[in-house]
Amino acid sequence: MKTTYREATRAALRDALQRDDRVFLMGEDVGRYGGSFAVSLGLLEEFGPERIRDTPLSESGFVGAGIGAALGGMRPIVEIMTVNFSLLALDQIINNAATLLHMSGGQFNVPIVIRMTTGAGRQLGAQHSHSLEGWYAHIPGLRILAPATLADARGMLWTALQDPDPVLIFEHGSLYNVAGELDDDAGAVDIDRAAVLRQGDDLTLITYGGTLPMVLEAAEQLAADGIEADVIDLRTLRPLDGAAILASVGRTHRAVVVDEGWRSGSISAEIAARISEGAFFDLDAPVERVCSLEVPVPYAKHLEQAALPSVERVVAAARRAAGSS
Amino acid sequence: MKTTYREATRAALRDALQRDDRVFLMGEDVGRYGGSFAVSLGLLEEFGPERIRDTPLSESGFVGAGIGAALGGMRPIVEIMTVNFSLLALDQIINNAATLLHMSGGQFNVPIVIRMTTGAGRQLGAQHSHSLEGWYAHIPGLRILAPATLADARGMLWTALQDPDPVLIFEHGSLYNVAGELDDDAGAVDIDRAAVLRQGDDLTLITYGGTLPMVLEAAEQLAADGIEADVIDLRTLRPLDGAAILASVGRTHRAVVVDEGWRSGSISAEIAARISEGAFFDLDAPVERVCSLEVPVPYAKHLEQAALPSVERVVAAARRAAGSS
Amino acid sequence: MSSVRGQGVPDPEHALHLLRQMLRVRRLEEKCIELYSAAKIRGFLHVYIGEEAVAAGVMGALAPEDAVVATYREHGHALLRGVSAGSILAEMYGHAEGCCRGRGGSMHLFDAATRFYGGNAIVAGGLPLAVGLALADRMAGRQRVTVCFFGEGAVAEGEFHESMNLAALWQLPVLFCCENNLYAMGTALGRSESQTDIALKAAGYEMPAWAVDGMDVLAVEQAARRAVDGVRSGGGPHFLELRTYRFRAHSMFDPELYREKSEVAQWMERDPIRLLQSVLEAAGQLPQKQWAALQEDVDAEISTAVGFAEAGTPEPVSELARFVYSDTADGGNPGTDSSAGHGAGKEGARKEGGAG
Amino acid sequence: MSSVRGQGVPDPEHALHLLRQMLRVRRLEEKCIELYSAAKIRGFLHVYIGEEAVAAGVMGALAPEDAVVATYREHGHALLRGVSAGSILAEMYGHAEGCCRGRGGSMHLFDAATRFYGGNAIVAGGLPLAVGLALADRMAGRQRVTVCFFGEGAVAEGEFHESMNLAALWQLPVLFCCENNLYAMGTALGRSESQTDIALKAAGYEMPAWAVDGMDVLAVEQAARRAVDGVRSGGGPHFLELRTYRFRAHSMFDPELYREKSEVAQWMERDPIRLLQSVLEAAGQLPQKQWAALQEDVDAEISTAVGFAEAGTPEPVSELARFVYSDTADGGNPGTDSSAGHGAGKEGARKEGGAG
Ligand SMILES: Cc1ncc(C[n+]2csc(CCOP(=O)(O)OP(=O)(O)O)c2C)c(N)n1
Ligand SMILES: Cc1ncc(C[n+]2csc(CCOP(=O)(O)OP(=O)(O)O)c2C)c(N)n1
Ligand SMILES: [Mg+2]
Ligand SMILES: [Mg+2]
Repeated sequence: MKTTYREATRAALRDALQRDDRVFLMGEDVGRYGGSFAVSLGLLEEFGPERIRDTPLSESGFVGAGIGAALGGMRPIVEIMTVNFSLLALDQIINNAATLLHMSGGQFNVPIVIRMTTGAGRQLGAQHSHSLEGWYAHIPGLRILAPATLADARGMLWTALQDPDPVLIFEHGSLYNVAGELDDDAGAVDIDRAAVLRQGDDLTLITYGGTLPMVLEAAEQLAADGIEADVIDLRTLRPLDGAAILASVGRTHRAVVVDEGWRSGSISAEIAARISEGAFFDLDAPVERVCSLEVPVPYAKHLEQAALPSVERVVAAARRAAGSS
Repeated sequence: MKTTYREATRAALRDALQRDDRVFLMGEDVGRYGGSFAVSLGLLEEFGPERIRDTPLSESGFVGAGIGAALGGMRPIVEIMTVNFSLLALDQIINNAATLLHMSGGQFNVPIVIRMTTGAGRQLGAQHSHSLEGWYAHIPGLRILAPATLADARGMLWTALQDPDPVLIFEHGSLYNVAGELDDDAGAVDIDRAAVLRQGDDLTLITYGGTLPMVLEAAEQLAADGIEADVIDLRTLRPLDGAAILASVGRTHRAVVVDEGWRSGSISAEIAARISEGAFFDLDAPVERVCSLEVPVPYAKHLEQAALPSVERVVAAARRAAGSS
Repeated sequence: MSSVRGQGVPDPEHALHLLRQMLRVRRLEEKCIELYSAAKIRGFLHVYIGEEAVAAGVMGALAPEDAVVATYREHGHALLRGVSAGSILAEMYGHAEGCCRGRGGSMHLFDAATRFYGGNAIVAGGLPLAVGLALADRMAGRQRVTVCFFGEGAVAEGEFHESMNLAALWQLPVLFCCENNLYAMGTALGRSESQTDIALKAAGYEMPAWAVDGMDVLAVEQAARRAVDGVRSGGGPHFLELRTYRFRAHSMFDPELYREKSEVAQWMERDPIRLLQSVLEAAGQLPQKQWAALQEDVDAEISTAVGFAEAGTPEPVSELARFVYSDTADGGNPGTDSSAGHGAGKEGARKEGGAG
Repeated sequence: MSSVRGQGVPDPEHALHLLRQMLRVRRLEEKCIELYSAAKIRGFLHVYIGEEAVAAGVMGALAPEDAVVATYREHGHALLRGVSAGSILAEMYGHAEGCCRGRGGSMHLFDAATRFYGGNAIVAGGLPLAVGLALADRMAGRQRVTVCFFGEGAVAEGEFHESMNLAALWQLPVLFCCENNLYAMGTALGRSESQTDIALKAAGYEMPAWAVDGMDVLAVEQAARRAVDGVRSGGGPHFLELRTYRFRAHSMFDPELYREKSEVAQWMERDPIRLLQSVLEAAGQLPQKQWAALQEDVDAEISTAVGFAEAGTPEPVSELARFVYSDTADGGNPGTDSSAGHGAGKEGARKEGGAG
């Protein structure tokens, strides 16, 4: 069936709401407005205002309420419009959601799912365009997902809802309009393993989320020049599927990490460090990192694009890593 | 003169308040209570309640007010009691303080200094013991300082106040009682460069803040076994003094990073990645990382200590790196 | 209205029960201080001495199926909610027998069996949780009440405001109990709020709110009953401001520079325990022998608890990484690396959220 | 009290000025929509059509040394504060000639010369900044006023509450202007606040607060004058709730599913521009020729501005990393690596905070 990332996300929401009456969706403008990115359009009519719950502008309050509702036996899906706004809820996410199970000696787990839009590329400026999913991945107690494909947009939510612990799902804003084919019976997918979306022995390209399409295109261009790359879609940023990364790099001996986060302290640093730790004597070249420039994302298109990873930058890094630049 | 880290910090505050009447200190219980860690004890009596300003419990509000006061020409020093509470103010710190200068095209810089206590080791449990300074170092627009020595406790504040941009100073709670000698005329210090506190050619130990004393002790033990280490105190976590790190590792060919943050996505990952990038062919062993276990810091002493870096873990990692384990 | 200042004691037996509850808290707290001085307990320790009437009065109004959310000053709340003194003290000893297996400590007591959701060391951090617990009950059609305790210092936090508004807007079954002891650490209420009448402030959210003498356990209990009834019968959130005072320092590190000794002494005249005790005595309802027996009972309970804690064992370090994520079907912990195998997503690994 | 509904027009020349101000905003916004449709402007675009009387009335009450903090719906505030239409449009074109050199865009307009501190795309994110600007003035003994605009949606955010309390507690010279247009995106006020009387809510913080007809520019201006006088003369913070309505969609992506067309139509009857215009006409104070001339003037201004923006140049990509940190004495940017050399800490690199 032909669908879009937005529709696949909506289908996942509808499916979860139908299958489990403990599930509800809560956030700013998820109901009457239809979702700030139109993801939940139509769900209010189908499930009513209790389960498609519009909230006031109170990120800390309603995220905390979601945590409380999870403690109370519900399975809340809380939507935060944009990753930047999640900073207002960080106390609840880190000091409560990520921490309660351990502090309580295993008594209180928090089965909440928090979805939010992440990333740049739509000229929204510095207060709407950060890519903080890799940064969130630093926090123990959280699971961090970044669906990049239609199948994952459709399938990760249900699996996340089965997780007894807090799961954050980051949807890159540039993906919502991506169209493509999805199996008619597409359903839940695992959230434990990275996926190898393309295979090659010359080099490993590692990415996730919004930069996946760009990396696949770069892999095409490299192939045209005779450089065949493994492309790994991490899918889950915490816990990282280190085994998949090392299995590939052990074979290719060269790796490039592509990540829309700012370079310093990004998840690309963690991946590079793990590769060095786990495959030190296998590596033929330093791990290359293609990240965003370390600037608040600017509005002007040419500036914004210059700040973000691009096919050209990925190809150039891959050539350097492959020793053919 | 004999002093403590706490007294040195207080002396720095007093000095700044005396030298520049745009400087004021604001935060919860900095005045009548004397500071939750007694750092500002006595300053209220000396400078009065306008300049030693007790605030309500409103982290986002008073940090934002500090940013506004900085925009208005003041030089606020804002104290947040404990790093965990700073999560409540993260919107103001990231979406405003770190961002305004760039968004405004260079028109509005934010000369604020935000101080807070960080780190574990005092059995305060998961909501008072995080080490998030390395995590903050991911954010462009901020400068991140971690004074580890009496000289830096005394000297970094004034330099930070001269910085036209936001500076965050992280004081590790276990350091306040550290006593030692400080020059009578100790004053401002640079905040641009890491310091090499001990020299050796066999290996580079890299750390900052609360783990510095432990690393110095480990270096002693290693020296007794004939392993001589460079000890680098990073001092500033953003921008990182990459040159100092690479200069040392280029000579020693082996490195251990010690960091109280959680391992995945910690600043130790960034440092390991940079070393691999900058000294790939110089490295004789993978960069070792000694970090905190990825658990919310537990209360019980034996559990807490087991979660944190220790002299033993540093020594063991150093031996592995040096190939003599 | 029943009140310790009223004429006579409406129900002497019940009054005696409340007296015992308050005394249990008092003795537990005194023991905590002693144990802290002996370095058996570490970290931050906040005791509830002087405020016992609040927890005693409110807890008495709750049903077993209700939920409680408290703060870092919560030993008394935990105890009166039904958590044993032994498991509370063992927790502060950092022992495996503690209610959180040593991971929480004084500020983070939890107990699923009594629906005691903490213990929260972030001021105002518990309020949104309480709103959510109440939301879950509302959505599930349960007639349960969630009661949330917090200090008057929390009222300045944005999370207080967001929680009040959500609870009132959605008419959720939550009872907010503000323990107004006039100070947040060293900050007097008047230095933290432009409007110091907290019940009035709460009423501004369109919820029933009133202030109660928090030193008068009968008054507290009556007010709590009324409020809990209102909440349980669908009246939406209610708010109690409980005017009380902390007799001791904020924590073990507080030199108390911010208040006069005379002020403390004045409030101690209204010690909630002595207040009720003297009324009972005046009414001839508390013979010296009975009072002595009560004290003995409570002392015995506390010293048994200390024995229990002393005899406890450290949680094995091998268990340290457990409970970062829920135990999975195969007993493994997902850890942070895929190699450790995360079992979540498997139907078998599924667990109910919380104890709800 | 002057009002467009009152008898006659107290000062026709001034009324004409206000009419012009509102029209300037209207035409600028209409142009923005047109340019957005032509893809000259991108990102999120929020126009102020219908709400012009608010900015026009309040800005008229300010002195040049005062400060303004606004939201992402701030083109009108910037324009009426004195930022040229050309530099506003050039900003939205992403050009170097824009007031933020293309880095800010529609939601992030800033201007040091007029003390216009943004443009803030975090709802309620500007309130603490305004409190701080006012605090700086108070500490420096300056008689300046900081005015802070925000929507009624912001009232639910914790930052609103913390800011109100700080301003009132410390009696700071700030004027809060709540633009109550009844909706926050698609969320009607009644679905976001348990207490929908916002002025009443503000009064709860113990500051003078009143509601004003935000479609009546004369009423707005008069109220703003009174409030600004109160603030400037040391009366502490003041609060205005300006009751208005947004005629257009929230942003360019809004299908407006949440309100009836008839509701919009009804409010459009009270279009602030036509309201003043018709009163002036009825009083014989606005001959058709004058109205035509005024419109021509404004059209000319806007089309000159478009020309300016069109003729602008992209900020060079080589400048992209500039302004992450302040330029240092040697013109270098500190970047993130020590190799780039951070000049801060050198006395010579010191810069005044903001434009203050
Ligand atoms: C968000 C946050 N900020 C600051 C602190 C430090 N702190 C702990 S208790 C306290 C005072 C709280 O006072 P109040 O709410 O009145 O409760 P009380 O201690 O009087 O019971 C403060 C400031 C904290 N724990 N959390
Ligand atoms: C903290 C935060 N949450 C959510 C948003 C998304 N958002 C942008 S505008 C808006 C509605 C704000 O409504 P209101 O404050 O009434 O202002 P208006 O748009 O009506 O002028 C929302 C929800 C945001 N920008 N910031
Ligand atoms: Mg208090
Ligand atoms: Mg609005």
